Amino acid sequence: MVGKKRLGKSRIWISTLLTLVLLVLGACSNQTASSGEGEPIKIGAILSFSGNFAPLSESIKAGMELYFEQNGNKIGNRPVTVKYEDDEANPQVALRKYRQLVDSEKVDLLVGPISSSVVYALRDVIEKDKIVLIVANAAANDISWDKKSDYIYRVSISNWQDGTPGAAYIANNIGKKAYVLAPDYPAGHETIEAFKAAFVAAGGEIVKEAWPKLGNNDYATYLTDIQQTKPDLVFPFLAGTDAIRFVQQYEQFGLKGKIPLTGTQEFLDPLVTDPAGQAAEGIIGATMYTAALDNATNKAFVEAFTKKYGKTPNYFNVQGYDSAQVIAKAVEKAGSVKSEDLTKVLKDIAFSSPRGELAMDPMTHNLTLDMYLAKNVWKDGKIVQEIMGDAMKGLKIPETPPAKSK
Amino acid sequence: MSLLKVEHLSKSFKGLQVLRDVSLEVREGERHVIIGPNGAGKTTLFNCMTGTLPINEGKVVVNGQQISGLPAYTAVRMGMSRTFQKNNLFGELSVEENIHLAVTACKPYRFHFLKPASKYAEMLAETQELLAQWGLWERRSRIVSELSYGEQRLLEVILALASKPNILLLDEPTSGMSPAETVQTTMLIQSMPRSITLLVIEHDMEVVFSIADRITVLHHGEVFLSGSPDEISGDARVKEIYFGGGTLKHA
Amino acid sequence: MRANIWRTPTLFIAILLLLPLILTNYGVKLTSEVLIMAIFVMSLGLIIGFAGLVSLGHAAFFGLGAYVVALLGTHLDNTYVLIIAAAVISGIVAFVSGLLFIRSSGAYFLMITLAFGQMLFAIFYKMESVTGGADGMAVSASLNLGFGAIESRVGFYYLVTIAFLVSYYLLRVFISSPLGKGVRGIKENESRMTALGYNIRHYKLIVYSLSGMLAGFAGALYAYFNQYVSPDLLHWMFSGQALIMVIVGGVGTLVGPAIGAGFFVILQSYISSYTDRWPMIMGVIFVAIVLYGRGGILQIAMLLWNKLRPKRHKEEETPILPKEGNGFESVKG
Amino acid sequence: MATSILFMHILNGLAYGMLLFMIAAGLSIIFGLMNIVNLAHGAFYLGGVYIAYSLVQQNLGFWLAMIASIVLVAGLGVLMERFLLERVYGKELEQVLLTFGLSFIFADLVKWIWGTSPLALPVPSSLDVSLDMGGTMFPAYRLFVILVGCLLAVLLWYMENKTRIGAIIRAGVDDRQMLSALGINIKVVFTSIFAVGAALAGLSGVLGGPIMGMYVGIDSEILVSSLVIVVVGGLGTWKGAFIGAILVGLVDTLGRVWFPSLTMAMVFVIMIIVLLIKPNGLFGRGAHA
Repeated sequence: MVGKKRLGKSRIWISTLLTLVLLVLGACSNQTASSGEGEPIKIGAILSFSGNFAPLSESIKAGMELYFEQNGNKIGNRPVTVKYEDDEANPQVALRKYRQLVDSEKVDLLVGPISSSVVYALRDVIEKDKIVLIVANAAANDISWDKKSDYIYRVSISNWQDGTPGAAYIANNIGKKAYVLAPDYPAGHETIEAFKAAFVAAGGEIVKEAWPKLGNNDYATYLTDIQQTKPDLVFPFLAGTDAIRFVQQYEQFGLKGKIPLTGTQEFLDPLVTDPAGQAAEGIIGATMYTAALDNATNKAFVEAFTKKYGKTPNYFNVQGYDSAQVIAKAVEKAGSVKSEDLTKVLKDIAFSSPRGELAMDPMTHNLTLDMYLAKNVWKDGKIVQEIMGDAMKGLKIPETPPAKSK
Repeated sequence: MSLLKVEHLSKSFKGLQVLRDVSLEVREGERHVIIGPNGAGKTTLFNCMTGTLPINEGKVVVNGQQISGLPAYTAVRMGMSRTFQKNNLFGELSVEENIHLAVTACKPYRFHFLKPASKYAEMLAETQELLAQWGLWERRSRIVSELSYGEQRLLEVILALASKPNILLLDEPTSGMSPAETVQTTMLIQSMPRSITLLVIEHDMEVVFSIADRITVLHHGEVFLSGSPDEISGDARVKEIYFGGGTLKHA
Repeated sequence: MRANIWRTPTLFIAILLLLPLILTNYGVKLTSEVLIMAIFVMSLGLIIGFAGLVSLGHAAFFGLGAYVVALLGTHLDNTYVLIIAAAVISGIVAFVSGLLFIRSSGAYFLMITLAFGQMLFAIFYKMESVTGGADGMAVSASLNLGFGAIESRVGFYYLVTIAFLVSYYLLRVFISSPLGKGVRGIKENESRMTALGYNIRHYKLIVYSLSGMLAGFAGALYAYFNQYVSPDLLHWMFSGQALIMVIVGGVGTLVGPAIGAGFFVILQSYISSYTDRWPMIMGVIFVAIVLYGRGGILQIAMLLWNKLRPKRHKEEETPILPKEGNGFESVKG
Repeated sequence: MATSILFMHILNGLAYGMLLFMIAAGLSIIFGLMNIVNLAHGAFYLGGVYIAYSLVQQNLGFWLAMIASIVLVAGLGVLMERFLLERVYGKELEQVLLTFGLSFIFADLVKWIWGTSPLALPVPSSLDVSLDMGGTMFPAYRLFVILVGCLLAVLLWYMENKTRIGAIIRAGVDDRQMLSALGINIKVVFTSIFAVGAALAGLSGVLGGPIMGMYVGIDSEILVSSLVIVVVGGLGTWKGAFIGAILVGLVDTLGRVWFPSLTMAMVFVIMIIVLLIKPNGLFGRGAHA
């Protein structure tokens, strides 16, 4: 047996050396930089393919792939290659992947990330390396405020824009006493903070705030608490599997139909409502996208998407699609992939999104969004979103952080 | 003057009384042997004396200092060292390394960590002396688990001696040995200087009577009788309970 | 043959020092990261392989060290003070927690360290106003050893190379010192060590605290390396990864854990950029190492080395690898 | 707080605790008897819930799907024990690496087969009602889970204390060598215990799916919770796992009510307190001989 073999000291050293050198050399085969006509444009995508954010990442990837496929995988006459990297939703891993993409793969620009912690971690190195990042999801407000960068542009949505738009309608039409619930982490705090400010301004009152930990196993405690608190309505901000379980357990605890359930756009998206099933019926809120939106771009998008993937697109698909679209538009308009050229056109770039005609707000590097009121309805054995009207047109994130509400 | 005193020691496990009111005195330089049938509580007595097991009642005094109630590792500091009935060595280390550990245990430099142990000349010298004295010099680099059983048994004693104890507790030093090894070990014990007081648990009556100055018979956790070898071998009751009526052979 | 003893380490050091000449920018960065990880994993390897204390919360000390640099660094910007503070504070926290936990052993020790790590994680996660919570915080302190800020990759690389070599050397001395030998003896046989007069708790506590210190030191370097800290650095998953690196590399040696760190970090970033199925491939590699590796990467590398080259003088072969390293001996009493 | 609400919180904690008990029971016995730290135990939960999901999608019905899923997961357990774990008995650190690797593989396999989109296992329709309990509503399904958990506890208690197999297990936890001395085929005992442990975890997956959810990542969350329970209760006892699970379930649930800012660390705080007072857990039998 090998295990019993004794080994010489020098052999340990030499083997160590060999292993290390071989591994390092193997891992960083040098890539040449791309430049000039006909050379491919290299895009590095930093997303979270493992962990709880995997469905979001897969959705964004699907959206991007659809756009590039529709355009022959070319921008202008240059072919496009996208290198996807998994950051495991961990800033430290993300920084490693970033270096790999930027230093070794020499990508021209970046798309990403899902997690706010990752966008904050990347922000300083991006400033230093002067490489453009198109934010496809991370919603942290501060990336539009104190941490704003000339090289970072968000084509998704900020937490402030997610929490704000539904509040006035809810206060005026559903009820004044709200029970809010969100995971106990910065995105949860920011979204609820935005909702609170708008809800109180519209004459509402927050009767209780609940902060389960992120990835909470069971919402029973909070649902029992809601029964006891008897608010007029419940406004949660949750994502993915957390949102699904909350909606289902809301029904199991007999709350559905008794206390109206509202929520952020996560609750009006097929990613949550498909698996949640009939339990999601009746949820009202504001969203930037549903497949039912009536515009030409969206009609074509939904048709192409359904044809390729066989399902209704969710808003992460749109974020991916628009990320690709914005990159293509910017490169075409700037006529180069150099950061200094791209930043000039990205500041106020306008494009036809499935979400409608959108433009970048040059003050915040964040999109000006139209937000729609929508409701989940049960139709032909499945939940679909029905648009009830406009929640807010041309919603911009404020240029500076609003004063905190109490 | 007695060097080691055990006074009214009692010990029970979950209601089962293993030792009851055991008192024992060992004089300086004495070779005191404890005998008794299996389950009499002999090894438990050692464990209680060294602090390996907490005792319920009574006390243990070494050199006029009470050691019962103190943690087990302090026994050695008080000059009382022990061996185990089953070999309890560092099987993956070499003979030399085993002795290094034993020698270093009570040295002031035992907590040093900025200099290799091999630079401590005093420790090396003491180890060398022990190895030479006990005839293991040739085998010093062997991994302990590769030694013969008898050699391991010997090492067991050497480790206990390395701290230069006044009192040495030997738990069945000849158990499992061949007759030849037993004779050899008996001679080694006999040759130990009288500056080391010995308390020995032993089954082999030839060994017992060839080393003992004094014998204590432990039965059902109690001291049944304590006396000189002649008193013990002459006592009919001891024969009855311990030897089932057989004769005691005086070596 | 004194010259021979020094030949290979010297060669190793020389190659480490020359590596930046042949590596790309990314390679230099990645190697720096590997070396920092190696220091951290060696600190864990020390308590697992030599003291038999299998911890699943060691990342707590690494993360603590990193946060000390991040948090104190906003007030004072002296690299020496920050790094020493990181090591000392981590060491003190390890000492205090060790004081409470060290009497647990085996699976109980594993779990109680996991719990402690998660509590520290929760503290940094919850103190949003100070630490940025789950979002983490940027490190503002700059690396300056008194002769100008070290900003270049290569400069940083040399710094961590020296840190690694010094850590390795100190650990080497430690395990051969009287204290280190005592620790090893405790792992082998606790009851005998007690009978010999060793206070085993003191020994475990000292080695645990030193290990925590070294982990904090590595964490401090990591804070400078990434210029960003987040609670992920304290999470038990990271502790688990470090534990895997130790086992993969080879338990009971000093170099093993360092190799394990390199193997894990490099392989993972390599595989994961080629396929989304990287967790499965890593899993299969782990299983294969257990079934066919017998003792970790180090053993496999040696085997290959022995096959590739003819036999040399026998007297050089000093046995320094334990047979069948196994951290749980102490459990069985 | 109104007593009825407190009662509801306690019921919630019990339901959660019972699910944890089902996972922890197997883990604890495997731990105690075979001295195996099975870090892939969470994979049995995953397997249970995902297989059941697919079978429910095939219109097999919840209960049939449950049984089929448990059998399949138990089979997986047998394969794992026979072909892999058997080779690392007594080598704890290699077990850690092996089972860690397996948990990687299983989790990724689930992702591969079922995709990353979140899915949900519905509550069986016969139990999909909520009961009015003094003004507040409580899902019947959770009462059912509590009932199953209690029945299982009684059954396991009976097995442990009144049957031959239980006697074998108790003897084996105290002294593994004794089993072979008694002329018992250890291989068969180990494999069947492992299969039972896997089946219990699979059951908790099926029953827990509608409550705790189904996604890749829950396996490691659940593993940590059940390791906590095993350690709090003491290795190798079903009683310990039961009491530990109820304790963790209640502490976690009531902690959310009374100490909302401590929810992240609540369970760990309890565990540290228990271990500081009783280093071998509440019902641990001390270090193995």
